[in-house]
Amino acid sequence: METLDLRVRIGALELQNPVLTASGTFGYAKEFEPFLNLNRLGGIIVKGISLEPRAGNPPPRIVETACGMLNAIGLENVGIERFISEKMPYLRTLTAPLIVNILGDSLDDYRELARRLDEVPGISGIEVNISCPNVKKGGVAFGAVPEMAAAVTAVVRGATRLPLIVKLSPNVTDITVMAKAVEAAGADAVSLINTLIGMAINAETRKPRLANIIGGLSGPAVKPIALRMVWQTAQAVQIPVIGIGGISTADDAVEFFLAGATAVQVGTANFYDPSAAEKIVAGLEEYLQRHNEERISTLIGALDTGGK
Amino acid sequence: METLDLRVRIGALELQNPVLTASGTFGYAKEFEPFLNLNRLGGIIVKGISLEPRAGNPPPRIVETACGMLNAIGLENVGIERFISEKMPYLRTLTAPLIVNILGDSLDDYRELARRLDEVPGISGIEVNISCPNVKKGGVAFGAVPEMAAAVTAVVRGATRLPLIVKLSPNVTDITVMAKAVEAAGADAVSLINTLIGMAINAETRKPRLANIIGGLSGPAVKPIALRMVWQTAQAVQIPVIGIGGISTADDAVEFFLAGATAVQVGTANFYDPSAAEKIVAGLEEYLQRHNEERISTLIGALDTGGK
Amino acid sequence: MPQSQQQSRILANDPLTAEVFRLTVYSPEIAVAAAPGQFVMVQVSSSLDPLLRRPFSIHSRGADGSISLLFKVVGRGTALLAKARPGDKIDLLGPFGRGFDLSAAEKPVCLIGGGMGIAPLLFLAQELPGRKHALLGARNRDELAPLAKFFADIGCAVQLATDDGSLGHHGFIPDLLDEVLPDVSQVCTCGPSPMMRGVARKCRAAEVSCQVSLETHMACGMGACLGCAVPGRDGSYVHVCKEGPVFNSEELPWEL
Amino acid sequence: MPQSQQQSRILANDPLTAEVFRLTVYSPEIAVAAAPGQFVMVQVSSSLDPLLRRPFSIHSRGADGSISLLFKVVGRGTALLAKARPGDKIDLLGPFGRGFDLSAAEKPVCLIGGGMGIAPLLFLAQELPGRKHALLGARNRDELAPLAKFFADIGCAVQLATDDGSLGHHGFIPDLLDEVLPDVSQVCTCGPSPMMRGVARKCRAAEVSCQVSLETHMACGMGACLGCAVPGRDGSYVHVCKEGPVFNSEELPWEL
Ligand SMILES: Cc1cc2nc3c(=O)[nH]c(=O)nc-3n(C[C@H](O)[C@H](O)[C@H](O)COP(=O)(O)OP(=O)(O)OC[C@H]3O[C@@H](n4cnc5c(N)ncnc54)[C@H](O)[C@@H]3O)c2cc1C
Ligand SMILES: Cc1cc2nc3c(=O)[nH]c(=O)nc-3n(C[C@H](O)[C@H](O)[C@H](O)COP(=O)(O)OP(=O)(O)OC[C@H]3O[C@@H](n4cnc5c(N)ncnc54)[C@H](O)[C@@H]3O)c2cc1C
Ligand SMILES: Cc1cc2nc3c(=O)[nH]c(=O)nc-3n(C[C@H](O)[C@H](O)[C@H](O)COP(=O)(O)O)c2cc1C
Ligand SMILES: Cc1cc2nc3c(=O)[nH]c(=O)nc-3n(C[C@H](O)[C@H](O)[C@H](O)COP(=O)(O)O)c2cc1C
Ligand code: FES
Ligand code: FES
Repeated sequence: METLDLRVRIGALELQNPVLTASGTFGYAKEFEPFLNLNRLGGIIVKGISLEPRAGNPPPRIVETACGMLNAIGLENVGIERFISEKMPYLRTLTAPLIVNILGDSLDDYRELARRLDEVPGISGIEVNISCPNVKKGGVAFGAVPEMAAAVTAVVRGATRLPLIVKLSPNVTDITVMAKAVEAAGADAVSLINTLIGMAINAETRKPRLANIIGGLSGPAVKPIALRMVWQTAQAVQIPVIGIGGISTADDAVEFFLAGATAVQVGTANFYDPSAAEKIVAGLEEYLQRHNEERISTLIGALDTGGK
Repeated sequence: METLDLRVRIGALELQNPVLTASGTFGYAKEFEPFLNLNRLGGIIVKGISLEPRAGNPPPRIVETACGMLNAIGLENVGIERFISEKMPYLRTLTAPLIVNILGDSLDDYRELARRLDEVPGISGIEVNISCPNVKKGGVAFGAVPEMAAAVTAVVRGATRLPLIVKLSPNVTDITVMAKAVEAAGADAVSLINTLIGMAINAETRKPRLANIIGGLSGPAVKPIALRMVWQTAQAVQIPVIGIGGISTADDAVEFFLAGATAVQVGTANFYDPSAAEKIVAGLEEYLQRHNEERISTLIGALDTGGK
Repeated sequence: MPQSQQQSRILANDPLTAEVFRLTVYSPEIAVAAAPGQFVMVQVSSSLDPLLRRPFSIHSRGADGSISLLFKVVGRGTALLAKARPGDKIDLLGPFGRGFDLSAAEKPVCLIGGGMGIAPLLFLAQELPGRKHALLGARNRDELAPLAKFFADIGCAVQLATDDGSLGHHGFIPDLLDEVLPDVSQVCTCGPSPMMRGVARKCRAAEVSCQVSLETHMACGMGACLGCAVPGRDGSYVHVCKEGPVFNSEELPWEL
Repeated sequence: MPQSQQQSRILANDPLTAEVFRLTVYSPEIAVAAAPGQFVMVQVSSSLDPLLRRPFSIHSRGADGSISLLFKVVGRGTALLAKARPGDKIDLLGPFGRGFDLSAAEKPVCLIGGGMGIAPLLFLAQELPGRKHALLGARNRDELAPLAKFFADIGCAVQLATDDGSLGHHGFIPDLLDEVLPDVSQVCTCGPSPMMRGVARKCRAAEVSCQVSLETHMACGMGACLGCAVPGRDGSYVHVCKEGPVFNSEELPWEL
């Protein structure tokens, strides 16, 4: 079938296929050039960028857990200016759309980041990470309070015309409340889930395995939770939902589409299989062919619950 | 060392060791008789009991996930009266303390269950499962609203003098708020975590893998989340914290003690290794010997965070 | 019938086809306790993924404390099991469940198996004292021929059917039943649900008792998780690992 | 030096002791691109547990497109690797990282390895053109003797030390260094941190350049996860997989 159509829309942004790479798991893309065809991807989301460079947390920063990993990178990044001068020239050579993930300690940070990126050619969208604690408000996470999440969304919306994705934290009682809040504040899409807060201890040394004590859990272990949250969120909002969490195969991705995701992001899987994202694109084509479907869009929300 | 002391206290209840079996994963104990010495356990918690018998959910009720499983048993149980007449006679023959897990749809249910159990000889404690939705209040989970969790705790407290453990749901933004609410309402201890809500889909048939669509995630996959919640909760409350979630080895249990748990419950591990709980008791003895410690209690909260 | 957990040494893991294997393990405690129709829970990996044990019927019992399992590679767990080699150890729990009830079998018994449902019937045939008839079906000759031979070897009268007609009757097993039914007082069947329903329907019409062995997802195998429920007759559920896997077909709400 | 992902056939997995193995794989694309001091990321399991790849230095390179890894069983991943058999396939990524810089080596080079830190030094010795000296240490004779032989076989002058005195000097490697240092312009070391610090301290005193190869936890090996950070000199962090694993000891904030 030459007519396979994997295209999906995230607001004004059309993607050639619904497979993106998740922020913080794909570096600045160049690292993966030897292992896959970057231009086969639906989109590339780069490591979260803040206004100023950040050194990140002391080591150890990562630890393996059962079918997952914890990370406490501490949002190490080169800062917006070096990102633009050092990373954008390469990223601009790629035809796959580039989405820049941003994070800040305050509303001003977010506004300034969005404003700055709006001027930069070669950027197709912004993903706002609201899981970081708000330093000014005493460390309360933007991502756990609907009003704060909405406020971040609104300032970014006011500062850029780029398609705006808000990335939600799963560490909440009801993620649909968060999704509805950012939808109302102007988000073009929501992506979920960010990492679940977790911890690991070395029983022998009696020390935390992460210098930061707690970290974010990701990988196949979290997939059932992510899928459930995507399913709930897709029913709660009108904007596209981008599914993230433990996706490492085309079948995993299909699960998320059926649950209502318009696109997916591949995260931790990039580490253990750097060609995973491209394999998922190929696997989706194969899935459509096998199921005699022409369009990926027919899968979205097509879960057969037998009327429930 | 003959002087190894594994005893811990949960309110007025002294356990010979801190290893219990988790509700719903150990049947009514008799099923495990061929595989371990039940009287070596610190305590046995039986499948959740309601006032009336419940048939449970239609199948499929379980599905394996990466390093975990989802269940939607639907709280199938024989009901309080048959529990007392059919299951208690055997359970009374055991020397290991028996803790009965209860669940209800309303405050009245919980009160009545506690009152009834208070009269029954051979019961050492009650564990209250507040993760079930409140049918009367339109399905809002008792376990997600501090006031409702406190109300359940208070009615049970008023109806029994038995040691009272309240089992907390992890599907909340801040589990310490829940823990503090039930502590204030009279709980002798909190146990956590119950299962995380998750979902799995069969990509080929496009149907949910559970007839109930969503289910509870348990097993090693959730351990990092459980450990983090135990650590946070142990710092927030004065009463003992009982750790649950993905524990399958003595090292896993030690991690929970270091994080602040006074005891642990072994859940899903009972399925893949029915002697797991007894092995953990033996493994803890071995750990204490190797570390030249006499008392398990010295491990509780002994995490070395380097002053953080 | 005491149950046990046993680290069992693998004696053989013979491929019967590219996908079907016969695994023989030395597991004397389980062997001595086992009855036909019962099953074991097998740990397929030493890692935590896949996490749960897999249920397999006891296919045959050796005089030497061994038991065999017959399995087909259908997913990750069975793929791992296919890699087990003689000398390796494998952790088994069992025997579990209610097996076939043959207390009332006076006239010859008819065993009806489809695909891997044939597995428990060999053990049953071994243990049945009198005359026995086996109707066995599978996709094709490759899959069916080696299994059929096991039954012939122990003196069963065997009739075969394959989906593709490459061996025996071209079609389904229940087709063969009419001829046999007048001579039997008891039918024992295991296989795909449609096949078992077809068999049960004919048995009911002929007033012959029919025992069916069910499969479902299981986490524990021992009645602890309540995960293996299937609808029973009265709107409630029965638990395949405990009240089954063998049921009298009348216990099930099959629209016959 | 292009990197690649390669399903590599295992040619041999030789136990050198009960715990130490030499794994040889056919991986021509990685072999041709590799430089001494670089490493590969090895997928140790086809299941999702353990999830992450494990980093191993390239121990030697064959003329035939093969590379060898030297590893010790210290946990689950290496235990799985010890079970790999010739003929199996294993997924490798690499080569990664910055290897040893020998552009300035005029006088002989001294290689100093402790325990599994010896692994990358053999490849380095193979590639070094001139005279080379190796100081190798390990816990005991069993562990050290087979490794020492590899170096002797390619014409290194070898001096040995063991913790228990069962072979060579009874004590630590840095003890042997004073004697050798006047003759070398470059030291390359890999092993336990205390050993490397001791070596670096002596090199600094003697004004000899010292390159050290670090180990840390890694998720990706390719600079994408930022998980492998260790403190650098200026209060910031360096990434072992990208700026390392080989550093000039002056780049590290070691209190010397
Ligand atoms: C009491 C009992 C006895 C059994 N006896 C045998 C036997 O003798 N020989 C044999 O080959 N198989 C037998 N089975 C089925 C066997 O347990 C499954 O084939 C096996 O668990 C699949 O594991 P997997 O990891 O390879 O497949 P998975 O990757 O888990 O799944 C692959 C496919 O098999 C299905 N499946 C998984 N578990 C079961 C199950 N328990 N029952 C039915 N379908 C399942 C899945 O839905 C999926 O479609 C028995 C099952 C039960 C309940
Ligand atoms: C660049 C690099 C090159 C290496 N080269 C070699 C080599 O040539 N030969 C060799 O035997 N080992 C080498 N290692 C170490 C090797 O990666 C670890 O021994 C291996 O990852 C342990 O895996 P495991 O699953 O067996 O142990 P785990 O069960 O993961 O852990 C067992 C123990 O090893 C520690 N550990 C785990 N990963 C690492 C790590 N990356 N570095 C240090 N300690 C770790 C754990 O903290 C734990 O104490 C190298 C490490 C790096 C970073
Ligand atoms: C090492 C690491 C670093 C991450 N960094 C970021 C980040 O900078 N910004 C962000 O929004 N998410 C970050 N994430 C979260 C991922 O983008 C993703 O949401 C999460 O890992 C769940 O997906 P997965 O299970 O496929 O990994 C990071 C995750 C990992 C594992
Ligand atoms: C099959 C199954 C049934 C359960 N039933 C109950 C129950 O009836 N009451 C309850 O409080 N918790 C129940 N739980 C939750 C467990 O007690 C435990 O909190 C959870 O599984 C996490 O622990 P684990 O990861 O060790 O399994 C059940 C869990 C499983 C897997
Ligand atoms: S499989 Fe657990 S109760 Fe039947
Ligand atoms: S290991 Fe991932 S950046 Fe170094």
